[in-house]
Amino acid sequence: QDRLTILGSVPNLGFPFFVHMLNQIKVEAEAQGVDLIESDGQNSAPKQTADIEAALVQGVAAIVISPLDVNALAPAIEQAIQVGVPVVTIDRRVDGVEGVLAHVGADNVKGGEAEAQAMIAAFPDGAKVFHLQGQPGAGPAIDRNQGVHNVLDPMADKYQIVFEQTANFSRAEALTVVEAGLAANGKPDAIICANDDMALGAVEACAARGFTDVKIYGFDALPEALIAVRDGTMAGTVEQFPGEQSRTAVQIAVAFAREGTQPAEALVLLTPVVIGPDNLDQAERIGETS
Amino acid sequence: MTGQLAADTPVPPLLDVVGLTKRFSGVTALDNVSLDVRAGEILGLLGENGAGKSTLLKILSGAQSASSGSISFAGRPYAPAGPDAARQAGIVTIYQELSLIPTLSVAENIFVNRAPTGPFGLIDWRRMRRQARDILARVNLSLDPETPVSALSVAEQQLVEIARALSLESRLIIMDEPTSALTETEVQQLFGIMEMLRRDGVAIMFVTHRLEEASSMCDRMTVLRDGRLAGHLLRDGGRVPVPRIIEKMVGRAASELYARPTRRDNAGAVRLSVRGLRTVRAADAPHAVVLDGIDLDLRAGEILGLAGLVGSGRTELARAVFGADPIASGTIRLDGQLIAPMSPADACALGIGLVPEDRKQQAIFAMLPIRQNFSIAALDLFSDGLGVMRPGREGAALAGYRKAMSIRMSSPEQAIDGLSGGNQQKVILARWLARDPKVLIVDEPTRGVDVGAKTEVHQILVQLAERGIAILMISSELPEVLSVSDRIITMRQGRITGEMPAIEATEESLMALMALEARPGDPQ
Amino acid sequence: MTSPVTQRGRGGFDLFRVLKQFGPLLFLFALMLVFAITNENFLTQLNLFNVARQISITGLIALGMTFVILTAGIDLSVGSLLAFCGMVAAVVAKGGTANTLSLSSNAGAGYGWGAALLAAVVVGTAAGFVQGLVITRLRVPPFVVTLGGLTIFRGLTLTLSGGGPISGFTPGMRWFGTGLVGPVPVPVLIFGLAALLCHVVLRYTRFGRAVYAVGGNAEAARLSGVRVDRVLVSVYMIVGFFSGLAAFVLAARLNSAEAVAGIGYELTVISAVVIGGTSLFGGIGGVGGTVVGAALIGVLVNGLVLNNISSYTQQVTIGLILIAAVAFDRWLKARARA
Amino acid sequence: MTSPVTQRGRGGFDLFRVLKQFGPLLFLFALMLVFAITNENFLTQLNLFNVARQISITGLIALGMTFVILTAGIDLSVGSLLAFCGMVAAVVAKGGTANTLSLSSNAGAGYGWGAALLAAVVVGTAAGFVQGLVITRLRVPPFVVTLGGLTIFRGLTLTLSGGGPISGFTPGMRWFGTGLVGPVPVPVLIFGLAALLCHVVLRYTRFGRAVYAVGGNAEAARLSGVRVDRVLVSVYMIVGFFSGLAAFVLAARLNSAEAVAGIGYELTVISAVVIGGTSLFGGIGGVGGTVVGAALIGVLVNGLVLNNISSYTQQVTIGLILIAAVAFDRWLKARARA
Ligand SMILES: Nc1ncnc2c1ncn2[C@@H]1O[C@H](COP(=O)(O)OP(=O)(O)OP(=O)(O)O)[C@@H](O)[C@H]1O
Ligand SMILES: Nc1ncnc2c1ncn2[C@@H]1O[C@H](COP(=O)(O)OP(=O)(O)OP(=O)(O)O)[C@@H](O)[C@H]1O
Ligand SMILES: [Mg+2]
Ligand SMILES: [Mg+2]
Repeated sequence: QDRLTILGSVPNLGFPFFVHMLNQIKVEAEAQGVDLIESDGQNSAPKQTADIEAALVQGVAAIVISPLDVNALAPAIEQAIQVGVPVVTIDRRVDGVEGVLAHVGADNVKGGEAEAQAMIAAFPDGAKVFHLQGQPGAGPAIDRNQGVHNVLDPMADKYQIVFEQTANFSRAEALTVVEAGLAANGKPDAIICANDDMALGAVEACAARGFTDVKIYGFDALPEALIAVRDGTMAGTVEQFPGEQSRTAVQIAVAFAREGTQPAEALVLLTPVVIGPDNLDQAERIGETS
Repeated sequence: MTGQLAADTPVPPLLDVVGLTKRFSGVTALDNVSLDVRAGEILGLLGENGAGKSTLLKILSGAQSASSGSISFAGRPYAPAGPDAARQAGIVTIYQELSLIPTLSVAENIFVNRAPTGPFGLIDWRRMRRQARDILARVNLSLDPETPVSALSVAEQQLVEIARALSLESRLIIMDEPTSALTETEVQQLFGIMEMLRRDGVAIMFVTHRLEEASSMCDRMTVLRDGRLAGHLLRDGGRVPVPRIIEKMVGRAASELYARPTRRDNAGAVRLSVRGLRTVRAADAPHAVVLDGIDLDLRAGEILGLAGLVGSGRTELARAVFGADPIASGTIRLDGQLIAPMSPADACALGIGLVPEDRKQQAIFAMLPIRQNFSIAALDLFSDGLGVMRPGREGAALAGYRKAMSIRMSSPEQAIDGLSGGNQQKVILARWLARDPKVLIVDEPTRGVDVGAKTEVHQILVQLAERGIAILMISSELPEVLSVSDRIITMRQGRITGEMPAIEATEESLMALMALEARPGDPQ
Repeated sequence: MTSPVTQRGRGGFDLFRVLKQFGPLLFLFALMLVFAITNENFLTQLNLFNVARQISITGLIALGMTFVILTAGIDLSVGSLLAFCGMVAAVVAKGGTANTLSLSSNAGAGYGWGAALLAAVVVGTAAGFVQGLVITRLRVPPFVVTLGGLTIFRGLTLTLSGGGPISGFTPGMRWFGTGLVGPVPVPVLIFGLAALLCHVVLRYTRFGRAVYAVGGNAEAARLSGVRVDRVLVSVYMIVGFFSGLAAFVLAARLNSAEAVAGIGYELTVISAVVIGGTSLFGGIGGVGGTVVGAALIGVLVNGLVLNNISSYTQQVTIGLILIAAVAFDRWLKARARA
Repeated sequence: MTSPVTQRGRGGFDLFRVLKQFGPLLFLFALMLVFAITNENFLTQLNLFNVARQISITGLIALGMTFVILTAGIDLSVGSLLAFCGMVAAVVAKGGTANTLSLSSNAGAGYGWGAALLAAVVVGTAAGFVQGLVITRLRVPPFVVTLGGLTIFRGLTLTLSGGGPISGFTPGMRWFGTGLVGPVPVPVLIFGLAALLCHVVLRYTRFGRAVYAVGGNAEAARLSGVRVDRVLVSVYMIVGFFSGLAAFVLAARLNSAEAVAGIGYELTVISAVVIGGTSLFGGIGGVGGTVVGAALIGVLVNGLVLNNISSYTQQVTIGLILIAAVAFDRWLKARARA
């Protein structure tokens, strides 16, 4: 009559994206009838490592984790696997570690590519682009940035990034950075942002100048961004289905921990989708916006 | 004159200062000063507050650098890069503003930078403590060397500084007002040590505002006035009479000093009445005196002198009455009303003022302008109902005291730490005079104040008393106590040991009471 | 013999004595000159008002922080407190935590901007009061108390909001962040008026004098009859008040209160104060310097972004220039002294 | 009549006088007791060594920070410097910035852990030296210099790494982060030895006592012949050295050097020092307290995680308990006084 306990760990609960992820892990854990230890990496690899170590001390049956950094969390995940605790990774895949039970994710590089493609689709004849990057050095910031550049660099003559700055994933910083960008470069056609918070900051900056027709793209498909897309203030946001990822991951982990069921696929990749005004219904959290 | 002296004696001077000038922004503190000191002599360096004495000494000790001029020491040109270099050369200094490190123990302060080491170059704490105890014994200070300096009284700190200086190998010892916080007993002890040093061929430069001391101790005196050399005075077999010193210092014939102010007979009703006052021992001042059943009456319009040796508890009494320290039991009444000042702010509001003895730690705001230092205790008087300052009133009041006490400053906006020690003391006095309290407690009010200004301060105290203010004056200078007070009480070990009208008191009778042993039969 | 020295000394003298008061300001002008040359958009009214609006948030808090630092204290909790007050204001403005995400304002539901503003500043001031009490009564150093506050208020904010933002305020509330009075943005106006008020309080009132005295020498202040504890509690209330006010303006400006707002603000705010010449050891400085310090940081970031300097290089440059600004100030003062 | 009072005073006296030295330690024990009761896994050897390993990184830096704070200085750059030194060590270990992401160690390419370790501590010490020079020569306050350092070193780290991490070290290097000596994790061993060394230096060498003297009263120390500037430069070199050492251990432990490593460490590190009883105004404190302070923070975080307290509540709790720990210490000291 032992109830299983699993660890659910996300990189940073300060951000709504990961709050949603953990909530969905919680929902699925309840549905599966297992106890959940919740862990917040607080944006620090040593902290998330420490949480894993503490969970191992507690004797968890499985670990479901979205690693803050794929490299820095590798030793901790390796350690878990060594002591026989199955690990399922979400969102970011840990390379080079043998024995990860499964990975469920949507590649951030692919997401960045999709975001840029959506912009290109809106401006087939070329466009003047601002690009707001995430926190320098942070995993998703690096990957999303790379995705955007993968697509736009070969077409640099048509799609010129005239202004590229970090706004640290923060709405307030995006507002000030875009204000400066607008002052220096005038109105762009599109602004590509590495998350929704920055996109919403960019919306405010443009609105203040009366530039309501700038197409602004975000990332993460937060409810607030979905509303903005519906209202037409944002052009699109990238949906990576974090909820579905989380739930799937928990299912895989629990099944293995209970019955030793190997997952059908060790790599579940969800294709990121750009949510625009037309496909709002595809967004995972559209239900939260009414 | 310097040249003459040098010609008379075959010994070349140990220290020879020629044409020394020091400028601060706006002030020329020293202007072309020359002097010399020979091995085995005590040279007095005298002058009014702000005359430039400390500045000269700081240059010699490497703490400041001269603007121009040359110095030679032991026959070689001397321009110390810092205090360390001066010490290496054999010059040791006791500064006017105490320069101990409050967070460290007494032993460590004595051995800063030269702690005795044992194997592997590690500090040998036990040896350090033992040696510290020996060094302290030379100045008759029986302190636990482990005591943090922050727990010491000003006098004790002064003695520790002296002890430290004596323990250093030196050919010239510079003492800037070493006696200002000491009572007669300690002063005599210090003089004994100075005599010994003189015999050993050590040269001493000595600054004091107690001219009797200078007159009795110094072989020669160099007098500064307004940063310039005013002249030298020679012992010439006998003592140099004090009036002659004053004449040199102020540049005119001396008026009568320490004249007993005309006797007043206007002591009124009891203002402040203390009964059975006791305090508790504090951990951060573990050796401080514990007041043990103090009874005291202070009348309106009288100046009550409080005499005692260092550590007799005078300061504790002042602090306890002012609410600065908690009291264990006892009552304090002001005009018959039972008051229990919980804090100095309460005491202020009730009309009690305190000029503390430790100027640097407890009175001045070193970096703030003189104006703000002056008005801090009387902000309510210098502001309107809304709490907005009235700079006009404030400035006028300050200007008044500046004149009355001849405070030497370049402007009220100048930071107070640019003032000489004596002038700082005057500003602090003015702070409390401006408050116009009912009861004023002054703890060593003229510490570091020059003769002229001292008389002015005394006169001010007398005037206040005449206006009906009750004054409790603590002073380690018996002549001052004798001349200013109407009535004198003495303390020892936290108790009052005697009381007499000032008119009947003599130094001898006071000393006897101060030294009185605890009465037999009293509980420990 | 010594007169040449005297004359040389006197010659350069007066200039430096005047200049030394304006070290940070001179540096600010120099910096603005460089940016004006390197980018034609820098000196436009639009951009300058942008900068002014940007600095007004941290600037407001920096005004309060000036009081705290003048007493030799510190407040590390301001960033978290800003987030908390902002969230409280948002909850009040939206009339509860439900229905928090609609970007379009639903004016009917909430309690109006007046209540939101009041809530923000009351909560901020109360938080400052509590921290001040812990500092003065329990004798816990300000660094520890407000570091505790930093994590406590962040935790409370996240708890209150559940991690997400609260968005969509009434136009009345948004005016405080985005409105204009004449050509002047409202946040700039608020900041300007607040700075003036603080300057007057610090320089021309009893309370201001007491703040300097406590910072200059707390024991001497106590023995001069200043109620040191009251002054200390007051300064933490003041910085709390300004954190609340800044939170309201920020929320109004972003049309959103975020749980992650204000992270790292404590360092920006303290930098502004310190670059402006206020000593961390208390007793020296003032609000004028703080305004210049805040402007210096704002101009620096803006100029580098305008010139589209890469963010890595930007960080290195910002660090170097901040140090240079203070070094220049010190050099001027040292020259004046010599 | 007075004897009852006296006796009562004496009675409690001695106990409190002894206890007051151990305020933070007592609090730590109490906290451990609570966690031991609430969670059976807390007192296991595995968990305690986990905690010890977790605190060893910030603990190492905190040792260096103790020197700095004892001189009344501060170093805000440690987190960024840690990232920078870690990146330098990684580049050296990998033999360049190419091929940096292979997790499998390619031992042949790099320069070995010895060179990497040396590079990390040399860079750290040199960075401290430069900051110390700016502080002493240009008279820029430590807060400003190291705040500049905070952004400068972060910018340099990002420039050096191009933003990404460098991963995959040799087993020889990884041993420093993950190895064991007997039952004791290597980082814990390093931390323990370093703490011992620092304690001896501070207590039993002239340099150590000079550090206290400078912090107690720099001017008095100067007048007593202490070369204040040299002492100051040295303490920044020491904290730089430890930042480099910690960077190496962290990289070895995570098998990766990240550009975002150490963000916010400055506050954790300073907290450990201050909770351990070292005064931010200098001259009072020591390494023993710092170790206890670091342990207190580590145990607190670990215990809350073990008890599965929600992250938001955790933050509030941590803040409250840190304040309580220091308040308890103050109360003990005040009791001893009465
Ligand atoms: N750091 C400083 N900045 C500006 N002025 C100074 C400074 N130090 C001293 N002065 C000025 O130099 C003059 C001489 O001061 P000094 O301290 O040498 O006087 P002093 O003779 O020792 O007086 P006292 O008997 O009161 O101690 C004074 O006018 C004083 O204001
Ligand atoms: N609460 C306190 N905090 C710090 N120091 C204190 C405190 N109470 C007393 N002291 C110090 O302890 C010293 C003990 O000697 P005390 O002052 O009582 O003797 P005194 O007669 O005033 O002699 P003197 O002041 O000349 O040393 C005091 O001078 C005072 O400076
Ligand atoms: Mg002097
Ligand atoms: Mg006394």
